[in-house]
Amino acid sequence: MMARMQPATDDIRSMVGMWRQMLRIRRFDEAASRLLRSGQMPGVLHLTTGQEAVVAGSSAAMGPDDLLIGTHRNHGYPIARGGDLGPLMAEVLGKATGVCQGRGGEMHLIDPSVGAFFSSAILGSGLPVAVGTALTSQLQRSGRVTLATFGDGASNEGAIHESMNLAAIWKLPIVFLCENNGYAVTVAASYAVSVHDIADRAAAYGMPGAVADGSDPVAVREAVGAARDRAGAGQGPSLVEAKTYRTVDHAENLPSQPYRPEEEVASWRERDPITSFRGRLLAAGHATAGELDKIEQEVGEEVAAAVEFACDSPFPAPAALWEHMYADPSLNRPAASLSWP
Amino acid sequence: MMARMQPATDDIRSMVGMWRQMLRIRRFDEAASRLLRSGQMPGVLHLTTGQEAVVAGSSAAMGPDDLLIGTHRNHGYPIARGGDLGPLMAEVLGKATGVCQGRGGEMHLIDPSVGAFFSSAILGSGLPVAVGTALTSQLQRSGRVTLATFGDGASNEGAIHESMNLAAIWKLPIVFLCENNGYAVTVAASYAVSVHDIADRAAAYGMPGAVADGSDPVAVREAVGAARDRAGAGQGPSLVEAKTYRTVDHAENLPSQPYRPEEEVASWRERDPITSFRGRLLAAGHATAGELDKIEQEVGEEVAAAVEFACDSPFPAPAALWEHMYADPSLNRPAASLSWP
Amino acid sequence: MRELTYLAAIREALIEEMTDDDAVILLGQDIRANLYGTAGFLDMFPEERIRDLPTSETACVGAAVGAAMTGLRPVVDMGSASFSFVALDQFISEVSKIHYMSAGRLKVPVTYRIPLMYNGGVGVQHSDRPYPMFMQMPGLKLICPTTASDAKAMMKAAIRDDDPVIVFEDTYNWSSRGPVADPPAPAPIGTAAIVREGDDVTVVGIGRTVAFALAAAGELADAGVSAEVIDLRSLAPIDWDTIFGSVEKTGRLVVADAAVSTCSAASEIAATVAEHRFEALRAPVRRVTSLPVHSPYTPALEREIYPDAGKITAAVRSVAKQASHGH
Amino acid sequence: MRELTYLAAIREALIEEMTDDDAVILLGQDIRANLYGTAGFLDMFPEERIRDLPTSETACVGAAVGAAMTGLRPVVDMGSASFSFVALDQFISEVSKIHYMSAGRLKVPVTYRIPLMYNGGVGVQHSDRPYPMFMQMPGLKLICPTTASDAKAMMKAAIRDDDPVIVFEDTYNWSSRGPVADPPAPAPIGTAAIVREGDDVTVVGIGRTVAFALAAAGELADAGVSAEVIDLRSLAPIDWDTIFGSVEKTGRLVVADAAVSTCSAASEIAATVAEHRFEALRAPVRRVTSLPVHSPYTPALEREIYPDAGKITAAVRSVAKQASHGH
Ligand SMILES: Cc1ncc(C[n+]2csc(CCOP(=O)(O)OP(=O)(O)O)c2C)c(N)n1
Ligand SMILES: Cc1ncc(C[n+]2csc(CCOP(=O)(O)OP(=O)(O)O)c2C)c(N)n1
Ligand SMILES: [Mg+2]
Ligand SMILES: [Mg+2]
Repeated sequence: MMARMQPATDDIRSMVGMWRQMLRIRRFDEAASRLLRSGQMPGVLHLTTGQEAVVAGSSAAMGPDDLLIGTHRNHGYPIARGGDLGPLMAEVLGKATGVCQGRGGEMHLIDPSVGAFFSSAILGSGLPVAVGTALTSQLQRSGRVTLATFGDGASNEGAIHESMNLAAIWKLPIVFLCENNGYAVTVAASYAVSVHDIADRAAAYGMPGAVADGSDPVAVREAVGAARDRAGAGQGPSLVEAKTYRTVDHAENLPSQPYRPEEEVASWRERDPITSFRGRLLAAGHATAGELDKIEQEVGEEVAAAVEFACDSPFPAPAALWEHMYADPSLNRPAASLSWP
Repeated sequence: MMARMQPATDDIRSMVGMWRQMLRIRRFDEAASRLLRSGQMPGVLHLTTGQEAVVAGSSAAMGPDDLLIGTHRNHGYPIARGGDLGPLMAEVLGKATGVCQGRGGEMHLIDPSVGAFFSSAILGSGLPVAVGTALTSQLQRSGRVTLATFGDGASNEGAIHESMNLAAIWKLPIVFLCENNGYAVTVAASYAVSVHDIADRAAAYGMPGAVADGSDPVAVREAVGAARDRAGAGQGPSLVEAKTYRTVDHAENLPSQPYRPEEEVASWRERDPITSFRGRLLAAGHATAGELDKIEQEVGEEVAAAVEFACDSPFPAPAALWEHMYADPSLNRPAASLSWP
Repeated sequence: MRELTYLAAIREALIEEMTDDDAVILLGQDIRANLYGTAGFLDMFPEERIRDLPTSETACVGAAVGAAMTGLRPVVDMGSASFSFVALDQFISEVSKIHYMSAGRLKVPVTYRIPLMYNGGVGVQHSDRPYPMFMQMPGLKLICPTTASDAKAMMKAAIRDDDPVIVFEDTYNWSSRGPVADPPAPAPIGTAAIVREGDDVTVVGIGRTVAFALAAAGELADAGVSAEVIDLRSLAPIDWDTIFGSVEKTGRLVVADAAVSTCSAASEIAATVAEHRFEALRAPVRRVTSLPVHSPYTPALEREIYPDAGKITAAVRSVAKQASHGH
Repeated sequence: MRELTYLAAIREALIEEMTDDDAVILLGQDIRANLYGTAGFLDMFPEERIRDLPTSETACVGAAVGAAMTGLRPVVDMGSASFSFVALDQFISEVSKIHYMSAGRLKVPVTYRIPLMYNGGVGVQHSDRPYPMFMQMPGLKLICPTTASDAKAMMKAAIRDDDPVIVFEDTYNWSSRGPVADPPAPAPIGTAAIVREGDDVTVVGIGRTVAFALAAAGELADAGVSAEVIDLRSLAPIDWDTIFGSVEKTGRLVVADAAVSTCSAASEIAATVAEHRFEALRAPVRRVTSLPVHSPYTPALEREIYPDAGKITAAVRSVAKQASHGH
């Protein structure tokens, strides 16, 4: 297993630490994309590109024992929480050393060891599960808070409504975070969502709702942090909506037609959150250019090592197919009496 | 088939007309309940008792060509729209002359000929269908508005959220009417619903929400009427919440344990909507006691005739089992080659 | 031995498991006032472990999964099979898949009670018997105990199981009584029970059709046909060894299943026997299932559509009277 | 004759039906920008008839029902089979039941396109083949055309049908080309097609397994085994006469089905033949289905779980080599 390449000073909650996490996500996704284009992985890739500030800011806001439950676009969370890139990249490639031994794949990058607990790729379908992890926290009085993320598209799924109501009536320790990137594949939120601010839907459940600038990790950290504190104090759930944008396509390797104005994409690309946050760190004296360049280099090396680890790892052996269907391993294979002569 | 017993002067939209409809519902339900207790019908009975003002008021607010889509508790709508009681009672008894030839039963009392178009007994499940009937109205520019009803319990189903959002983004001609009777079987809305007024959830879809006194048919008619006019004018959906109470159990013939304070039930029974609206009609001079007594008698006779019609009607013949599975009748029976020797 | 109703046996199982393990919690619509086994639990256990659910089945089915993944052992009462439909995605996409897709990093020790209510005049939308739908989801364990003793033993086993288990309760059996030892006779998930031995025809029953099969077997015995009756009891995994062993002896198979025939448990058993024990079969397999229609409300029609003792008897006769072919 | 891809054939069917009948509307997530058959429709038809859907499958499946009940003929693109799960209640409780429960007063002429995407590395939650689940719902018509010609003919028939029809599209076939006459050769819903005649073994395929069965048949022919291949094409109703006729000739049956075996279409066909044409069978029926696991993401494992030509060949050999028994 690879060595962690982060010096202890880069606490993920710090300003520079958040920037490092954003960069780790970006570089990881770029590398994954290269692997896809060179035919080294199956399927499609749902990149976080453009949305890193939401991920880094919210991950920084959550406590060390908190639980994060995500969506099909989940590369960022295990990374921003400080997870090892090697097993994450190996999962993208479907390798035996992947975080889910290649079973889950790129829509299910998780790392429970850093709190990136679970993700579901059926829209809205992960939120009920997140309500349940919060229920355990409440019953066990563990102080753990769940962060449940979902997109603007998913905000229209019935599961979201039910989950918010259930969390509200039970005052569960959970923060709902809507990553509103303006689109569900090609369908604009301005068309598909009947309110301007999804955060306003919080009122339908008697919970606070807040809008945060999703290009600013600090703003996200503050908003999610306030909601987390409220939840941790037993005051129940909140909804935070981070306005963001994916500056890449919905997924790499899916056919696509134009569906959004080029200028819109260009204007968001210009305001790239990683570049602009870098500027802010320098301007405010949080770091020198040299320090940030060094982080760039470290991250580059870390990602390169992760790619190497992933590429060098073996695929699961054919017999592994039968593993993990049941917690009781004796059931994984069908009864012997069902084999053909 | 029975003759309609309503004189034309008793327009269902008039004050006296609404009272007549409330009475028809009450007496119909009482008769059905007697039939159940005497073992003449299967299953259970979801009575409208206590909620008649919501049904009569909203039915009066809708236009003659409008479409009503209801729930498991749907006895009232086909009645309040002026439907024939005979085929409705026959349906309750599972007779061949019932509105759905005994297929649907007491949770599916409909009468499309008076606009009581359809009802679904799976909570929330009828609302998507109602959105679709409104879509047809919009595309056909027919001017027909759909009224979709649901309970406080159903308000927590995901289907409701999705339906409201869809209706809102398409500006469909539909009125959502929540009959909040305070309970879903034994579970109190004050526990299960995370907002005080379900009408407040309208804001989550950018549509108007209004609360109406569900014991007052006039208040309901006004609120639903305003929403209907808005929908008919192409301005999209609204949500009306009528606060009401069922003064009987969730369903007749279901085992039950106490779940609500006796005083609560008693206080609502005292304020019975039929009795109090009668008082109001008399006080305001809409009718004389003699006229209302006459209506009581007419309704009594109408219900008695409906019971007689229903009891005298035959059950469907065994071969009817195979009817109506498909619009194409040749498919109703399995292929001949599938019969045993 | 003392006798209990099926429901009282389940109640005992729940009380014992809740007493033994604080991680066991009970969730259900109307569960606090529930007459079907959980009334009065509030006096025995802390409120927070007995939770009434709002009518939000998707959120509730999923919440139980999340709770199970993090250390609780929830038991969820779904009320009636037809109410589980609005939450099917949670069963398919989450309950059945999480263990596999996380390569075993996440475990889901959750139990769902799904009562099967039918032939009770509750109509088209409330009378489904959808266990074959759940049989199509790999990763689940599915049981349908028939006796009070099995109900207790299997409910306890379900709660202790580290995999998700769904308990289908044929409500016809709820009020039936039977002996329940303490502890109850073991009935491991994955095993069927031979409830009557016989030589001529194997009859496999599920839920209430077991009683019908036993009634049929009694009648057939008078006519000189010896039927062996198997209570399937576990729908996933299925106890193929018991079924195959019986068919090897009798050479004939009838499966009674209250689901609609197409892609039913009966179809699965018939197909599997025809595939793996073809040589043993001396007559066509027969499925006694519901007719391929929805459940009509009217009792005049509804009672006709389900399997009953008469239909099972006729099916057994139709194969028993066939000359033995041998292969 | 001109050749079209399967997708182009569906596109033609949609254009023709939309042109013929203003009541036909198209609904789907991303349908306006959809590359899978509907791109450019906005230039041909009024905007209000081509509607992008929000990701609210329950509302959208149901809205199509309501629209169909009141005079429209909606065609809904579900995107992928796995996305239909969140809306299953609408299919079970509304789509399949409304006609029956209203005693035919309400008709539901709606068409759903459900693409089957699997073996494409999209993982556990996105790769299901759930048509057997829909086969359990009485009241639906279900088709799975395999050729471009059938895709056009059956899509048109589906849209014109007064009952609800679900079109399962095995996306493996989307880019396959074939001759499409104008009008296309008839392929009525409820009929199967014998796509290769043979004498020794009947092989029934569904979706892409038809191509695998044909490949297997070619290979088997070289080895002296003559396989008859049937494209099932209609999952409900099933064309039993064609299947029974073939089995009466060959005496042997192999069914290939990409669903997981338990309660699959393959199980239904195997069971029905073993029940109704037992005397014709001279060897065990064989199901070639997916292994009983979820679809893993990694291609190293995923490709192993589905039926393929090699597995079909092996199954045919295993029954063809059995000595003829006769009954
Ligand atoms: C229930 C369901 N419907 C459809 C899809 C297909 N799908 C995958 S991602 C996606 C877009 C989701 O949009 P959003 O929630 O805004 O998340 P984003 O992709 O923008 O991060 C869609 C429609 C799905 N996975 N699940
Ligand atoms: C999806 C679903 N869950 C549960 C039920 C069982 N059920 C029938 S009526 C009812 C209570 C509904 O409460 P509400 O919506 O307030 O309507 P009310 O009965 O008060 O008129 C319940 C839980 C159902 N029919 N459908
Ligand atoms: Mg989005
Ligand atoms: Mg209520």
